Amino acid sequence: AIAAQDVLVLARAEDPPTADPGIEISNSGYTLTYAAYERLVAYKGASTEVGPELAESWTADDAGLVWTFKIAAGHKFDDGSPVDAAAVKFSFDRLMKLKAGPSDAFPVLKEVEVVDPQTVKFHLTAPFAPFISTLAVSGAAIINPKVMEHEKDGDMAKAWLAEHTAGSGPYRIASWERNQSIVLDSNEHYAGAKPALKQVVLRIVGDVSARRLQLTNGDADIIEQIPLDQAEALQKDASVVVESNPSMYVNYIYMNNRQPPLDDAKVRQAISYAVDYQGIIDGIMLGQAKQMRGAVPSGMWGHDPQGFQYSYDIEKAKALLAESGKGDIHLTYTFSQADPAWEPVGLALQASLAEIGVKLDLQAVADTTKRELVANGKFDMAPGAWTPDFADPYMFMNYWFDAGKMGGPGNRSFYNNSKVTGLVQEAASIVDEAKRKALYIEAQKLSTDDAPYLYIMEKNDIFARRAAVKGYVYNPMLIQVYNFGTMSKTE
Amino acid sequence: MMTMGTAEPRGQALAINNLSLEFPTFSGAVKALDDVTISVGKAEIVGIVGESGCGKSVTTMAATGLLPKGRYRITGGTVRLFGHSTLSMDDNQLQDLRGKVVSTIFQEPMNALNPTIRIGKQLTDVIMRHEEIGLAEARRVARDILADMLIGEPERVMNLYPFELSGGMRQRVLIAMAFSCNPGLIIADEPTTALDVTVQAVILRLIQNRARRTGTSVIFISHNVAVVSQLCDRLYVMYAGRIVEHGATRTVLETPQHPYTQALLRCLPERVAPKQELEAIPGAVPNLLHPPAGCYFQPRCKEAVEQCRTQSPQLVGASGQQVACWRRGAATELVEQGGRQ
Amino acid sequence: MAITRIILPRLILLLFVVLGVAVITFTISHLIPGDPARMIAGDRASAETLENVRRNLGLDRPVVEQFTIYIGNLLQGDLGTSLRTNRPVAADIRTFLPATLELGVVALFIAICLGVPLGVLSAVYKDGPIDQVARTVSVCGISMPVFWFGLILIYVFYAKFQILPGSGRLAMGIATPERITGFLLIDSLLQGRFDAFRSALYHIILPGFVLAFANMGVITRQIRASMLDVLQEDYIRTARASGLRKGMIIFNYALRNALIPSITLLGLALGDLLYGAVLTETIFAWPGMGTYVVTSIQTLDFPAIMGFTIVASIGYVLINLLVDLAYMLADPQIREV
Amino acid sequence: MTEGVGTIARPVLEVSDLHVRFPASRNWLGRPTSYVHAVNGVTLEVGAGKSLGIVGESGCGKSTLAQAIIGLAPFEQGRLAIDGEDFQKAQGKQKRALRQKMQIVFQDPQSSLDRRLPVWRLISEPLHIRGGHSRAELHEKAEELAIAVGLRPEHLDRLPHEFSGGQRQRIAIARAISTDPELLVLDEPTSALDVSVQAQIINLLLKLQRERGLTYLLISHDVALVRHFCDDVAVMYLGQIVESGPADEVLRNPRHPYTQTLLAAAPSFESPLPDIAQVRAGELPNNRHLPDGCFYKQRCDRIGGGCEAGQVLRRLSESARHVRCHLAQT
Amino acid sequence: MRRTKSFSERLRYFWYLSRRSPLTLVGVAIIVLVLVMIVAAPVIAPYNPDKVSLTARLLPPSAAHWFGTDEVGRDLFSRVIFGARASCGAAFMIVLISMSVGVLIGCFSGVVGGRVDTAIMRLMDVVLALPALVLAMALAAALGPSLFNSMLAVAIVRIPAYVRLARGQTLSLREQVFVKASRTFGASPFYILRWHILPNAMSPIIVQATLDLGGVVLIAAALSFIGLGAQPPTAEWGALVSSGRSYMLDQWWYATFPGLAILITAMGCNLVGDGIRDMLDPRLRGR
Ligand SMILES: Nc1ncnc2c1ncn2[C@@H]1O[C@H](COP(=O)(O)OP(=O)(O)OP(=O)(O)O)[C@@H](O)[C@H]1O
Ligand SMILES: Nc1ncnc2c1ncn2[C@@H]1O[C@H](COP(=O)(O)OP(=O)(O)OP(=O)(O)O)[C@@H](O)[C@H]1O
Ligand SMILES: [Mg+2]
Ligand SMILES: [Mg+2]
Repeated sequence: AIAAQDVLVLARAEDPPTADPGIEISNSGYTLTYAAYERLVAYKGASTEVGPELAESWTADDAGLVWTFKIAAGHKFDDGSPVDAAAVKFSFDRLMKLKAGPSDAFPVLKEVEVVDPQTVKFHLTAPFAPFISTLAVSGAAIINPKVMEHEKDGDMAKAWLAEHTAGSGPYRIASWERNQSIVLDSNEHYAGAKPALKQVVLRIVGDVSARRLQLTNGDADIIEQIPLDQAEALQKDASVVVESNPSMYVNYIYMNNRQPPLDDAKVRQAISYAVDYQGIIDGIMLGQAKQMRGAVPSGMWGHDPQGFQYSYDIEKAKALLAESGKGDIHLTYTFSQADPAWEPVGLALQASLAEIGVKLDLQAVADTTKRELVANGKFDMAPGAWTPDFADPYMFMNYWFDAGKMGGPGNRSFYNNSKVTGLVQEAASIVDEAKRKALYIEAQKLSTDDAPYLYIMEKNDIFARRAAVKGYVYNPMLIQVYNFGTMSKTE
Repeated sequence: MMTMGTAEPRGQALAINNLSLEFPTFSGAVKALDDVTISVGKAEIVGIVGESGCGKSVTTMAATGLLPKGRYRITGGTVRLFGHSTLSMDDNQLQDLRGKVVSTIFQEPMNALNPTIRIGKQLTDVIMRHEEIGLAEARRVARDILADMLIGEPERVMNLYPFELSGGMRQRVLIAMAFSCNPGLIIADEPTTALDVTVQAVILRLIQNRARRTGTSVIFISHNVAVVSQLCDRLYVMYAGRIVEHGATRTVLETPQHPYTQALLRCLPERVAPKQELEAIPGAVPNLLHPPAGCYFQPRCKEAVEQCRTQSPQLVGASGQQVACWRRGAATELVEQGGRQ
Repeated sequence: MAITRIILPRLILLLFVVLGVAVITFTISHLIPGDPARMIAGDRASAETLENVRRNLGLDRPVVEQFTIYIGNLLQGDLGTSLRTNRPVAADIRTFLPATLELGVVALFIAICLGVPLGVLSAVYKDGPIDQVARTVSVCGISMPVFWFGLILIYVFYAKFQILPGSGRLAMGIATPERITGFLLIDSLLQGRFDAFRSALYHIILPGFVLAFANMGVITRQIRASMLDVLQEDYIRTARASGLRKGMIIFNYALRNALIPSITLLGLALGDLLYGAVLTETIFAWPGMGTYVVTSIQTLDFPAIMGFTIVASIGYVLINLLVDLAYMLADPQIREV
Repeated sequence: MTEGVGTIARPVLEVSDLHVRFPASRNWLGRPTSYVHAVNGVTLEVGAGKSLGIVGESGCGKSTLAQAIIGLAPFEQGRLAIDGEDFQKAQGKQKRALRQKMQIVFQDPQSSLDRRLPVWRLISEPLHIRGGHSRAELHEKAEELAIAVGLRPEHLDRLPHEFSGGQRQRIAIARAISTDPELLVLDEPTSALDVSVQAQIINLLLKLQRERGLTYLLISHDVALVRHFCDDVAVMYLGQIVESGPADEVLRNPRHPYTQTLLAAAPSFESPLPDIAQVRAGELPNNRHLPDGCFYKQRCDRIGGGCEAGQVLRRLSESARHVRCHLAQT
Repeated sequence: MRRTKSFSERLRYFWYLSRRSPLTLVGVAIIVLVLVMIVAAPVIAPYNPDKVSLTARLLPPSAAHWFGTDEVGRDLFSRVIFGARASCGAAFMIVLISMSVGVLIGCFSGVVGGRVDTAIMRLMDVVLALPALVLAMALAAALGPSLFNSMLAVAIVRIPAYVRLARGQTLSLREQVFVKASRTFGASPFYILRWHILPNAMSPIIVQATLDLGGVVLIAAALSFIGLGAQPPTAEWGALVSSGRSYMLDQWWYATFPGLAILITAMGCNLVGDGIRDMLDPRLRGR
């Protein structure tokens, strides 16, 4: 049965954990929060720059400590009540009070002040360059203060919002059958153009093959999480379009800089030269990726297109290893199944390191265990995946290289270069983008030379849709997030 | 009284002629029966005695087709049960005969009744299977026959489960069940072995009375010669799958001809002074997988001669008493011996 | 008297079990290297955020205190909050249990309907061709890796020939009937939603059969064995000797008694069913407890795992209680004494 | 002494007022709520080199009595002495020594032998348990015993299932005499055997008694066997001895109504089947609730005044006989 | 009547019984095959099971790769052969552990009796009430997913079955006349355990263990399938089916062959178990 023209069916493997913007930290949940809520600002089309959404304009004081937003009139929550400054304050207060994952995007937020119903002021404790882009994240969604009617045991309506929405976005959750489907209905009070799609259904289809069959049968319009091989097979179907877009989802490998022999930059460089990057991209990723060049991915400003890139060069690797004087190196690659590429990459790495006489053992553990081991620095090498929460090189540079963020927060190779730390911290505290860019590029140069991580690849974001689905705009910051409101189906 | 063959000599209930049977096993064929001939007249009570494993049960079970399917082989002989040739009947035909023409009472009363079904139901199931009557009528028949078996409060007993009855009661229920459709022949396979002597005496009496009254024939199997002597008109003595002696009970017990019969009677403590050595039969019953040549009793027989070791003797003698022994063949004069000292 | 003698120890056992299971799962959950707080707050959460989440979860308190609180809540029917779905575990279980039960009941039904006759035939025609076939089928069932069998069936019936649906409980575009019992097959009929009924029926065929197949094997084997035992009992010989018809002997006299020892097995089979259900659900994307617990385990959602374990154990004990009662009813010797 | 079964010879076994009961039902805490009263005050003596037979119907407590004597069934009340030594008071090693002065032969030779052990090991098990013998010694001893019971040395390495019932019973007897006991308790040692084999076993037991001066306590259903085998007999009913005395006297001229019924019912060549009235004695009363007064009164046809009172086993004036019936005592 | 049957006679007897049940023979053949696979894996397997070849991805079955290749070009036939080691080895260890521990506890409990027995049995009731797979999963999750951890978990969960069986055997043997006889000779509980109970209790336990082996092969594979057992790149059947799952539509061979291996191996154990049980059953035994 092919779904009606104004209903879009999206099939994915698992339920989003929750729909609460104050809690949710996964892209899977962003599918819902972006569809149901609006934020003060939003990414502009396909770009990583932000523009007005609820806020029609904003100003910052010179110190970058007070930001004033003017809220556009006419935005209404799905119950018809207007979006005003109080709602903004409520949403941020709630976010900071819950102090779950999403609040980490606002490390310097001191207070939100309601000036008048259409004006709101944000007070920061310190200047924070990426502040304006952080307002486009899922956690910055503006929630209808009336949700507090659903509060239970002081949970800030957490339980209720986990499965319901109370936003001003184009859609609202109509029903949620766990592990089966989530139905989004269009929000009649939505201020923007009336969406062509009346209903969006998120179906949970655990099995890849089943998802694929549903797409080819027309039972589903969009399917996610398709293995590369399946994507290749799907491409042959004329009624199906495989969307493959360069993303900022990077695969890299932490090398434990605190642990001999990896504490020796020469060894790390040698290893960096010993990786068959192109082999991995072609053989494992079937070409749906490209080699990283420095820490900041190519879609993000702050990327250095001229930056240094290690290449597959066994001779150089051997030479560097010899230079380091370390022999008989025996390392462990600790990985989990969270990313399907990690295992084959490990196997490839094992093969190529063997060529320079480095023995690599593969150790598979549960993902949670892997994270814990990494956070505590109990590993030699471990694969990682990273996506930015907000569109700022801060997401890479400050997390990856700041010596103060070692372990879980981001500097997972325990890289400690005071010069680099100084550069990135400085870049985070000033507002001028050009200046910041220069600082970040400088920091990248230094760090790339130290090779704290193995920069493997930027992966493409892949999903498949029926050719009839029109109007999808890809934004690298919004993986698994769809502009349902402006999409349509023609058949 | 019931459907009967026409060619049957008058007065014959069961005629087993020259029946031979073996059980194929891994180690070879167990020749359980060899040339067994038994006949039971109408209203006659016939006993079969012999030691354990000599084929008493197999004989009667073969005659009624109750042996486990596919585990045995008939190698010769015929069986006629009121004119029916049971050996050639299939299971369904046999089912029509069983209970109606011939009933069997088994050795162990403990497990012979279904533990999860009330006594009354088990009885009426059998009655209604063979008689065209309704449940109420069947229950009445059952009640009467239980009463006939001296079971007090038959109504109550019919509502009980077997485990609520003592062994003696159960055996009486089984006898009632066997008699319930007035069969022409009852096969009682050691019905009292597991019971007390007092209970045994009652049960023997009940069987005897009922059989005499209804003219039912009875085959009574036992290894207790004393019991058989009290109950039976005629007697077959079996040894290792063969009939070794047969005749009127009195005659056989008072003037046993076969050395085995004699020895059997002599080893009973009853007939010997206290603390005297009993005349035991040396050795043991032969293994029917590899039976000895000649007479099967020959290895244990004090009188055995060369002929006994090579040729097996046939049952010979007048109809009053027949014996299968070379030393007692028709030609040989009857040697003294036997009887009571 | 006899009833209380059976029920009382079971209820005491139930307490033991719940406590034991709670202790075991609780201990495990505190031994694991993964940090639940990190799970909620995300990989890159700051130390401060982690601390806050930990405090909210009560993880900052001494272990013994945490356990007492847990048990206290447990007694009030509160199983805690899932780290993954952020919903009360009890609510999650209420959501997913009916789907599993429905699948289990259907599977058990199929298994019994096929397994019992097969076992009976196999025993009655022992060593014959029917027996060989029945035994082969039954051994196949017992030896079948459920997860693989499911995959193969999905491949054949869904992917290749598209005869039957391969995942979920209802087809696209069919609204879920309002929840009354949670059993779609029943709810849809109650509401006269025949479209939903048809769809639910189609959807349950494959997973139901896969789950039934293994249990059918077990049931066939058990029935065959106990039928063989019963068929050589003296009372069967008595029944044969009194001329009862074959059908009556097999079904009224033998099967009845053969079922008694099988009742116990049925209890165990239900336990196995649960294990099978976990696998079957993951294959068929069946939105039940199995899928829930597997995902919970993969994400180390310990409140959910504990909740599931406790509920499953209680279920197990209750099933066994029922089995014992059934046993008692079936066996007059126990019933009447 | 007014009660008890006495023989003139030095008593090897003395039992007085022995009671054995088994829990019949328990509450859910595991405490017994009712009992099966299997043995209800048995007093007897067996003189050295003598045989005492115990007859009685099924379930009257014969085996329980035997097991209590041999130590398999615990008894709460009563006294048990072997060779004058009180069994209850003995401890540890002494108790073990006392225990080895008596041995038991069970009814079913099949189940009383571990089917996984070879014959020599079975025969020498009591010695093996006692310890202190090498394997070779045990084997040697077993051979000796095997020959004594009529087995051949080549049988020693076989397993029990390779033997006939009679041979197995011989193995069991060899085992029982391996520790040179004084008393053998024989619990229906031949009832699972054919008469021809029974004769062999009875002969063997009589021979052993002559050769070794063994004392026997024989339990049997078979009145004829007891008459043949025993010097004295005790008739048991519902856990009590109702009549006792020299075997030929008691069995020729029974005084207790129960003994009379028992004898009338016993099958024999001499007499025809008894009438139903003669033997229709009903069944053993439930031993969960012992009857008041005379235990036999429901089944007795001679019931008269005085039967409501409990009966005591009293010596008849003219002989060594005892009867538990006030009507028969006069 | 010779004391022990000669070997050839035993063989003949076995053959006699097997003829009656050809299925048992099939089972024996399977077990032998699997054993050969385990022992001679390096000889049989045409390739190194872990050899990655990114150019030979997902090839269909052919003369060169009988079962095809996987997503990184490893030879599936070789991986299935080597998988026998992990899969069956694990199953064997599980059964061995749970059987020995269970039998020890069960016999001890049965012999000692009284409160200790009650306490042990209640504990076993609790363990038995734990959903087996879930406990296995929980333990595996807690101690980290590895074949060893899941093995441990499964072994623990299966202990009560053996405890019950062994205890039941002990209790019924304790009532056997030959054990009572032994007691009258003054045998200590330990003596009785050593000489009478253990030897006589073993055959049903061995049967149970053989049947169990089949079940445990399935469970070990299932755990690996869910991702809690053997971890890639270890070649293990359940894990192979699991990785093959996503390729089911286009590369059917990937999941099919390892699954078949599981099915056949489990069948072998079950058939042999049934066979042994039939042979030990005196009812069915030919004389
Ligand atoms: N199914 C069988 N397979 C092999 N041999 C059998 C089978 N049934 C009986 N036999 C053998 O047939 C012989 C006769 O057995 P049967 O049961 O007739 O003896 P019986 O005289 O009734 O003995 P009992 O007094 O012990 O009942 C025995 O040697 C027995 O071993
Ligand atoms: N272990 C036991 N537990 C409970 N009741 C028992 C036990 N042993 C025996 N009894 C009961 O004690 C009574 C006497 O049994 P016992 O075996 O001593 O009788 P018996 O005279 O030897 O009978 P039989 O002649 O049948 O062997 C019976 O009612 C029996 O049910
Ligand atoms: Mg017989
Ligand atoms: Mg007894």
